[in-house]
Amino acid sequence: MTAVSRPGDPVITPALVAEHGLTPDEYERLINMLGRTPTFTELGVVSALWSEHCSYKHSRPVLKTLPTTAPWVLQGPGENAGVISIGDGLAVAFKIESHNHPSAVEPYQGAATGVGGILRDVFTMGARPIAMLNSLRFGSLDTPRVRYLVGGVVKGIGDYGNCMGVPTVAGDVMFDAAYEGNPLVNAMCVGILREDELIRAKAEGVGNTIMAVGARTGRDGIHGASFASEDLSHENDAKRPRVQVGDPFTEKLLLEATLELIASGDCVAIQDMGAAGLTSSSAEMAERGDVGIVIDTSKVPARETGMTPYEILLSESQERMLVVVKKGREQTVRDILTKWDLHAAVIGEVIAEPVYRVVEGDRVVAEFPGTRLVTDCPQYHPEARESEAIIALRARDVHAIAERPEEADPFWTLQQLLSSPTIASKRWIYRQYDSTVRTNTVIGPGGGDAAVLRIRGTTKALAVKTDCNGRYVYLDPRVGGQIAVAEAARNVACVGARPRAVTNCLNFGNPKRPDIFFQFREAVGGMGDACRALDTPVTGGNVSLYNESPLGAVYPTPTIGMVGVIDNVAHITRLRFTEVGDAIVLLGEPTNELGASEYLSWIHGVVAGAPPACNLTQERALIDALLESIAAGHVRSAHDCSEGGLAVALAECAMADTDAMMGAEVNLTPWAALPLRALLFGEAQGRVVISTANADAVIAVAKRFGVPATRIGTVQPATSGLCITIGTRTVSAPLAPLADAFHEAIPRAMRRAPAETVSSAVAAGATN
Amino acid sequence: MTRYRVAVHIVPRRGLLDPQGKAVADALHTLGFSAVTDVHVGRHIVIESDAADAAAAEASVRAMCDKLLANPVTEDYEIASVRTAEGA
Amino acid sequence: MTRYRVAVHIVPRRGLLDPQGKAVADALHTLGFSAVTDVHVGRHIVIESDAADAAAAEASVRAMCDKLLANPVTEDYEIASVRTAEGA
Amino acid sequence: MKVGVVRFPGSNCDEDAVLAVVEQLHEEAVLLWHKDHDLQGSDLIILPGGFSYGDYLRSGAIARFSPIMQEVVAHAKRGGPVIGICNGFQIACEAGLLPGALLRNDSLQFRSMQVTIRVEQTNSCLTRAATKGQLLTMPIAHGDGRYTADDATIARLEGEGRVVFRYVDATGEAVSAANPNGSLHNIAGVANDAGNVVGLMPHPERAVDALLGSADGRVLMESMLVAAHA
Ligand SMILES: Nc1ncnc2c1ncn2[C@@H]1O[C@H](COP(=O)(O)OP(=O)(O)O)[C@@H](O)[C@H]1O
Ligand SMILES: [Mg+2]
Repeated sequence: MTAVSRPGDPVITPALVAEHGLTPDEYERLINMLGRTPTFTELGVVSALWSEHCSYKHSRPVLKTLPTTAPWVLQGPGENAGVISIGDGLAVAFKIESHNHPSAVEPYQGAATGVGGILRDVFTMGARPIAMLNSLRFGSLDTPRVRYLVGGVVKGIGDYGNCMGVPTVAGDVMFDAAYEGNPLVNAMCVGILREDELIRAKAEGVGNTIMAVGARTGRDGIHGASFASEDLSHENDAKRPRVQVGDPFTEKLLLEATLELIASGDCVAIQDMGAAGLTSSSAEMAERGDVGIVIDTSKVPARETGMTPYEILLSESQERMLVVVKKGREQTVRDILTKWDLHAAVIGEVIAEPVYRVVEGDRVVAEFPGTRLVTDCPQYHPEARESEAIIALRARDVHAIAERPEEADPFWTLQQLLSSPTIASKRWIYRQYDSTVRTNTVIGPGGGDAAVLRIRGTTKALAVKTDCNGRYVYLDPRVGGQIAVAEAARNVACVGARPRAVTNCLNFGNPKRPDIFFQFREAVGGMGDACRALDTPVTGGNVSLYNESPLGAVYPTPTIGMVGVIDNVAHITRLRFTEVGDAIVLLGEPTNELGASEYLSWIHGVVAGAPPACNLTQERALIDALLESIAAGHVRSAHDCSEGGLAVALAECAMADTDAMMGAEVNLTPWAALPLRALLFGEAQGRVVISTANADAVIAVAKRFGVPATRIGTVQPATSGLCITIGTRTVSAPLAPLADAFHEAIPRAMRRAPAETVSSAVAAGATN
Repeated sequence: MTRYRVAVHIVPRRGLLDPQGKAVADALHTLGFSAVTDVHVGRHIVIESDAADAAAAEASVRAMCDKLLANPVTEDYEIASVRTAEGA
Repeated sequence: MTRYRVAVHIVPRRGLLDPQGKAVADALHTLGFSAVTDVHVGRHIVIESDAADAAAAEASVRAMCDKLLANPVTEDYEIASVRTAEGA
Repeated sequence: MKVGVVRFPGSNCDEDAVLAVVEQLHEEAVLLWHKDHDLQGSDLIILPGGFSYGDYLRSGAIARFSPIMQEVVAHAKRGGPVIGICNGFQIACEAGLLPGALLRNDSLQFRSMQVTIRVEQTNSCLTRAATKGQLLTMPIAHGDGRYTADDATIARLEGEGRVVFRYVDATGEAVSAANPNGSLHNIAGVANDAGNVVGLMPHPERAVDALLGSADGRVLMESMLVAAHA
């Protein structure tokens, strides 16, 4: 059979090909593959499948360098989500995904549908979603547009997750002009399943039936995948109708129906219709199963009349799934879907003939030979060359930057840093997220360095966190990539969990630019180094390229989503100081490093210098020592040093919980030789502040692992404030102004934004 | 039977706190629309329905409002328009 | 200057999914209003504002819609009525 | 005792309620399907939290027409205990089981946080085991929690002691700073005139295990036991 044009299809011209994002070479390749000119429908299919978003044509060779295996990894990259075993017959499925471009255009719906998509990736594996995380990057909060984006994105994430009844428990947010025109919105979902219920998205069994389930297909979001693979330029204004609207209520029904369907044993495979909708889900399932597939677009339930095969194949209408059903069991599937007030329609079949065929009734509208439509895409090995400008920035001697006069009082600087939105409390954001539904959240947002969820029926708990300092990656991609993983692992270890595996979302600029591809290759290399050193294989992720605006590329931001396991809930550790008289111990050591710091950026407006060094052996030793001390019951609180350094970490331990603030008396004399600002605000890696009733034991454990450990102070009543002695100099400050700076910075900034945020607040539908 | 398009306004009852209206009014002031003195935000629901005539269409939408569309404790409604749906 | 009361309808753009409208239509069917063929739910905003004349009042509300009240990506708006506010 | 927890499409605290009853009270609990007319012999009904029907028109507006609600209303009329939590409170108001309505939070934002509530009376089916004035800490998570009723209704509720819970600060004062949603009189929960139907916005079922931060909801769950046996 061969595909024929439909009446009314546009003629294939070079301009049309270009509009579909295919280069002349790629078009040649398509003609060779088909042995003829493609139909309009085929051109649409290929433009979606060969988009960066679906094909990874620029990134695949680099991704192959990542470690992906460990005895506990049940499913590595290539499926809807990665899966690891956590013992007791249980497994955890998790994945992160970007929705940057949709969120830049329509923050509320863009972020909401991003959440919806990642949820589907996890529950199609047979897992019950138990937690959501989100990693966000915005420009400066001083800009009205940014405040509008923040308001809309946060509300979109909240409304979707809240309605689904999946707690949003952790995340990370940074603000920097580099993200001004192109915010990053990455959402991560974590689900739990019984190992024996794991299901994959692999079309199998010739004769099996293919069904479309969930919502009907509309004209929304057509070509979203190729949209995600373009720069965000002014032209995008014309592409606005591509925005999709999410319906979390339908998704909640789909979740319940899907889990029931998988439990029924009547389906062979399930895949979310995400980017490039029906096209990519069907082609990917066929490829994984190494089988042929035939789909009849006239049988796909449509929301609007007169939809063409092209539109049906490429629609990105939300809340839909493609299911391969055992032949003869279609009625069971219909019954389950009907119970949940959803549709299920037979739309195709798994066939022996190695072909991907789309028909519209009797007419063949697209037909591709072979079963490798997805991987038979072009592969590029772009040139990589570091930008001279960045080399120069990194080499800059930041120690030569003069202090501002106000810095004579280090508490002035500390207060400034605590009010930097990147460091300040994110409570304004996470109090819009239901973090306690499902009654597993032991540590929610703000309570610890990572979120902790108990696993019912076991003594175990999971720890999860996202992290990435894009400024580090910008100034040194390899080190920055390493630190992203190391910090996420440290955060997870601080709550008492052994870091186990990683999902990642690689947010970069245009890979065709050598300087960007250099960042990409090096950052992924750094991630790989760290994942090997920390024994946290990569089980999946997502690549989001072309994150550029007329202002330039975003900071290269390889967001890490880390999952760790706590064997005994008794070991769960929070970040705040709790008992007067406890010793404060610093694991790791301050250094004379200031480069790439929040201090330089926020206080001096400088983005330069080398990021702090990352010693992966030391990071590993730190985690081991910390976990052993926690397991031995020595550790009362733990908090790592990240943006803002030691002083910010100490202040957070003292006042992060406004209902239970504690003072601290700290002596840093052993490092009196360091410049004060490097000691207090430098971002040396591999450090954790703990409080303990048994400092000697903690220090002994640390020594055994070769980790420097120093008793640096004592927990005091809140009334004592924060008091720091260095040599002969003692400075102190009450907690209230520090707490005010930390807790009120973002609310204050957002209060300046009634005009921009009000419309999304008023407009949104479901809010309960 | 003819297809009618009936539009209904559902508005928060006067006297109740209307934070949405207030937020919109404040935002408009911030944007420089200083002549704005008051704002109310309600719902605009358009129902397409088959009925024998306009009066029947309106009566049935009134029944929908009484039963479901408006909350009698906090909202008032009014039928804004009854038209035949074009192309029906 | 006269005080005007301008009513605006803000409705989800055609072609985009309207989950609210769909949920309400389904509920109406369940309640027995089987003649209902379609429902759309939007917002009804009433703005009281001082202006020189009705045309100026309408123009200023259009500016408010463009700038703030309607989401240009997902919604359309129309001015439903311009009246002088009673008692103003 | 047998507790029936209604599962509407979009309910998402239904399993939490069942688990709280089973794991913490060691009593029987069943999920009741919204399309059924069968309470399965439940002594006490919980209308759980969530977003029934997406809460697309108004929170709780569509759910009240579910077939199961006819039975729930009949059960309440017979004096059977019914607890509405969060979305369940909204549904109970829409269904006329409780007076008033729950409107959009005055902040126009969803609020997820721990609150302190004060037990205002101990006659209701949810407070019999509690003491008057007792302060309880538990989570809220809602966008439409602003309790509103006309003046006469509020006066009647106050006069008849039917305000069951109020949002208060750490010292037990019902100050406006402790009010997370703009509810009139800081009202967090109310009862019907017989005290067998109670609705509240906070989530006692999320506060039954100290591991999760508070076990203060237990006293309310235990009150349900007393009520069901009464
Ligand atoms: N977008 C978000 N959503 C939910 N929680 C968040 C978000 N951003 C930050 N948090 C929470 O705020 C706390 C502080 O986060 P972060 O500043 O990233 O910590 P750290 O510097 O230790 O990595 C954590 O508990 C984190 O999970
Ligand atoms: Mg940390």
